[in-house]
Amino acid sequence: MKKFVNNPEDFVKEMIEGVVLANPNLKSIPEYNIVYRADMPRNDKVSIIQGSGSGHEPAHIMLVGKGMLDAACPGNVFSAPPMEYVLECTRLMKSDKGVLHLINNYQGDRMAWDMAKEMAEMEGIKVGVVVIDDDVAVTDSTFTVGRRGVAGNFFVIKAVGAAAERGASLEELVDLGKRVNSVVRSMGAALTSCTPPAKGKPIFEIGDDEIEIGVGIHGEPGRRRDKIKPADEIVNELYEAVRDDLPFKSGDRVALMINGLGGTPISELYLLYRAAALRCQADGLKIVRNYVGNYCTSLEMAGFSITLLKLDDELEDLLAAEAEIPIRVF
Amino acid sequence: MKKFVNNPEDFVKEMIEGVVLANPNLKSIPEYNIVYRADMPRNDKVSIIQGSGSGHEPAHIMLVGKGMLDAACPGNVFSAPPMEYVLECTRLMKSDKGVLHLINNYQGDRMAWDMAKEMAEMEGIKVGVVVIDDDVAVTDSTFTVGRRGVAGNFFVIKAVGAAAERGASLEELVDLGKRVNSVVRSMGAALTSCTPPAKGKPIFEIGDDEIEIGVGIHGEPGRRRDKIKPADEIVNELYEAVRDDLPFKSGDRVALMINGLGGTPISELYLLYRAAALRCQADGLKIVRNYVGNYCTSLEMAGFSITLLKLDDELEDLLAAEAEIPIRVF
Amino acid sequence: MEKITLEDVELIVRTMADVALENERYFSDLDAVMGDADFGVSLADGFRAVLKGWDSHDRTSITSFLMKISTIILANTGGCSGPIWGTLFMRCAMGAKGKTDLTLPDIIAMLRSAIEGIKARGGAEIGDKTLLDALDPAVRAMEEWPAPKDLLGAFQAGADAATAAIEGTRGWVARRGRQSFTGERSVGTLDPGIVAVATMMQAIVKKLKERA
Amino acid sequence: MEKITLEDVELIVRTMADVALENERYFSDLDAVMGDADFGVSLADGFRAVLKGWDSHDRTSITSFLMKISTIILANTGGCSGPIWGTLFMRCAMGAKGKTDLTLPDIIAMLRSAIEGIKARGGAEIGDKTLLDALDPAVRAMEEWPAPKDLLGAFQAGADAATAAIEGTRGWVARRGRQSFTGERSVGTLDPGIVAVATMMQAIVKKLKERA
Ligand SMILES: Nc1ncnc2c1ncn2[C@@H]1O[C@H](COP(=O)(O)OP(=O)(O)O)[C@@H](O)[C@H]1O
Ligand SMILES: Nc1ncnc2c1ncn2[C@@H]1O[C@H](COP(=O)(O)OP(=O)(O)O)[C@@H](O)[C@H]1O
Ligand SMILES: [Mg+2]
Ligand SMILES: [Mg+2]
Ligand SMILES: [Mg+2]
Ligand SMILES: [Mg+2]
Repeated sequence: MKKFVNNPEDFVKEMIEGVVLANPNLKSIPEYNIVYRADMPRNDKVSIIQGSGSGHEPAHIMLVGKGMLDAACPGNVFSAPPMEYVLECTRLMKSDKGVLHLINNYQGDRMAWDMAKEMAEMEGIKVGVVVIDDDVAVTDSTFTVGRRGVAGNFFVIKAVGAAAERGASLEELVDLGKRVNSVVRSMGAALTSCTPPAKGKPIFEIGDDEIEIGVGIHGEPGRRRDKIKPADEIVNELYEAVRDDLPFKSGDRVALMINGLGGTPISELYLLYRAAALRCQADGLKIVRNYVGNYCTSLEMAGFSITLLKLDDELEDLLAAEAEIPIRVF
Repeated sequence: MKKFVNNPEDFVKEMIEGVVLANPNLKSIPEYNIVYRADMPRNDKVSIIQGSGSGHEPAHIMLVGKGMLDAACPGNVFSAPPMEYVLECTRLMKSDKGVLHLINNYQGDRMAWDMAKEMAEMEGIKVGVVVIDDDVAVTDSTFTVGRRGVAGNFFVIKAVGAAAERGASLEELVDLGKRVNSVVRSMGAALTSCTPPAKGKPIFEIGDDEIEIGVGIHGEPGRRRDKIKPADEIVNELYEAVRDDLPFKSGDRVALMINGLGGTPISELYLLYRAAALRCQADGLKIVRNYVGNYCTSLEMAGFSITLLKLDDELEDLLAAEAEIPIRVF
Repeated sequence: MEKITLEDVELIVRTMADVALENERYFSDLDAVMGDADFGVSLADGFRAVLKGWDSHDRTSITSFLMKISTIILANTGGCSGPIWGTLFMRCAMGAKGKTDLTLPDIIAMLRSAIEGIKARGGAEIGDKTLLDALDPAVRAMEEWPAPKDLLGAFQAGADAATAAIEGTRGWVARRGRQSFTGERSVGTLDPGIVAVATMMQAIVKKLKERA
Repeated sequence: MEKITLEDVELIVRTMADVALENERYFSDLDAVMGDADFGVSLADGFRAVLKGWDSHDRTSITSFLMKISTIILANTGGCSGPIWGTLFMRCAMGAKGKTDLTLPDIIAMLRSAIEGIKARGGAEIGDKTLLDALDPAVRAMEEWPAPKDLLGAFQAGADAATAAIEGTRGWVARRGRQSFTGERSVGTLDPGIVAVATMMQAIVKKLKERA
């Protein structure tokens, strides 16, 4: 297995230890995979928490910090956390102003967070919920749990994180989070699979000349398998699917994100950014902010996703606010 | 080839276009692969430039910005830039206070930059030189060009970049750069090869259960090929080689960097950080600053390097100074 | 065999745990085909925790024992499986309330309640290609079993119905859980939850027969 | 053939360019073994630029023509190859100063000066397993050639010496360029620069013989 691991079972635990060793402003409760801000909770600020499967780093444990999440409680690699992790995390971050649950829309996450919310509320904790489902690859249908939450999650966290620092109420944050989710759309593609440490083998097979269009961040198959084609053509396909879903229209102010899925070098991400930005320009979308890097990954998968977020003055202001998290350059 | 590219020959050009599209404060001269700060040169500040092979992004074009490089002029993937690129870049960044050449110690780079310096000086441009050679994997010897420059480069740029903003002279910057280089040491290891776009095939073969210890950032073989072993043991080997080379001693204040080589997910980098940080603690090295991420890569290679930098008050202050470059999170 | 006692319930849970642990890799491999390869690990994590304090679990009643199992599963099982299997044990625990032993009708009622609980928890319907499509036909077979006092016969009929569901649902489209994202591409693959339920039921019958 | 003229020099450069372009992938593959797989591309980039403005290059003298080639190589060739081949052409240009045709002693002097220039530029010595270890024996063979007026014979002897160096240096340790980082591991591999020099020299002799 081409991975830097010790005992695969300790993968999440040791990663969390690394994060806390490198960031003295964060603490952890290893038993529940919880990483949290040492200065939280505070009764004058809504606490914001999240936790889905691990393997999507920096989401979610490396997004804990001032102006972003107050705590995260991931599960095993690609597994929603057990209900109890969520409940403990909610208890730990209990605040008079309430606790906001940011949930990525997967069946397992939904159930764990629903149950934890019920229990927390029985204990008198005020809980608000925002569900994130920005992935346009999967057709929304009443038969399924609906669309997946992917890289758009970053923008929901950033916006509610900034607003919470400014003192917004739980209700306001729920509205804001839902609003961000309603104007953000993503879609990804992958050239390689990824290998969950406990599995030790790639999660799917893919030919040397193949690409998975619309791939999920857990290695779920996407819309279809295609032959590799030039980068610009891949961008065109994802970009158009994302653009047409909202739809984004000429004159819209947008944030454009090229998110790496973990194994794609930043050289390629910038090459892809070029193609996407040129498409935006041609369509009259005004790129006000841009994001090129790994935000929501699938372990070491070689792939990327495009996210577009429609902006307004309030969102622009919230995205520009200061924040401090483990992923940083200096 | 598992890469997002169009025509492989346009790889560097299109990446540069992406960087400039995403960062309006930067400009480019495509003919010479030059990326530069739109607000530079200025006669009251030394200009700092660099350019080695491409494929090591974010080094060097994504390290251009306030408090870091003023311009970069990379060559093709893994090839030192032609002498003329360096000369044009030096001319473009000409300043009364001089131009600082930060050169990574490779034969091709040394020759191109030497020739360009001779020519620039003939044109009356004041040029200073710092050569970076932090890789302890390769034994220094009078027969060879010496040690390679790898991730330690980041710290040289950061320090001289900050000092230049504060008005330091060319001579002071040369001294400072040499001083940083004299107290920084690195070594890396890789699990996979990488595929230069123009080559279309992996640059070396490596078995499913093998690791290359001491790998170079151009896919050069390292000290030896080994069987994959637990992450902590790999860290031990690299850490000890780095520590013993300076040597770093109990009581030293250090910056610790775990640098990803391009294809290693940040989850693994933090797991590796944990192991390295624990070793530092055990040895009495005080980690004052830490860096976990991709700083100097080898395309999509799965691998990492450990860098230790010995700090003093001046260096700590320079590392903490504000800087603004294309790689960023928000 | 007409009734089962707390000891039998213990044996059943222990057998489920053994199956989960023995098949950890196999169940994850099944999940890897169209899902995310974690089903085996998640289930094994839960049942490993169940086995850990095995001797010290509350055994005052069938209800308290099953409730304890439910709590442990919820605390230690990730993915969809935690809430689903936690709900399964919780509903069974509630169904056993006040009873020191369980007849076939008791057991059928408990499992029906578990099915309803799982439906409510995860929104799945019968036919969505989830473990419900093993549980439901199994319970139906037990309901239709002509000799209510022949518990083992009824269990065997149930287990066989669950086993039949493994291949019987192969051609279906998954509509819940991670596999559902693939839509039509899930046709032709096995649902790991169905395989797990069938495997456990067969093992349970075997163990109960050995004891009887 | 006793002397070569500007037209012959043009043919020589053109032949070098053809070899570089035809072997772009092969030379990079050789470099991939212990180096960084860019040698073929770098060399081809340089010579592609040489061919681009081919008809418009300054042809007032052998010196001005070769100086122009040197400048183009320096401007367009990355890696070690730019400075090294740029230096090669620059030294040859300087050696041809004032001459309208070149005798064997002229050519030998030009190449000796080129070898010195490359040594000074990159610090390599004879024996470091670089293209100098093809150039140097080639020049030596030309120096030892008994019939100075038989230029083609001398060239053939030089080309053969360079070709012999391909396998002759295989067992050496590389001490310069990217391959040197591998130390002992470079033993048993071919140096791409040596292969390129030998291939070019053989092609040059062939072309000159065809013309003669
Ligand atoms: N909503 C649901 N209701 C009932 N069973 C479900 C549901 N979703 C998934 N399952 C069952 O759980 C199994 C997958 O479990 P697991 O791998 O833990 O979940 P996840 O999809 O979160 O990775 C499926 O094979 C299916 O039988
Ligand atoms: N210092 C040197 N002097 C002479 N020739 C050299 C030197 N370094 C490398 N070479 C030659 O150049 C060839 C490699 O060129 P190239 O691949 O462009 O360089 P790099 O090592 O920078 O990738 C080697 O095969 C060798 O023959
Ligand atoms: Mg899962
Ligand atoms: Mg090179
Ligand atoms: Mg699963
Ligand atoms: Mg090379």
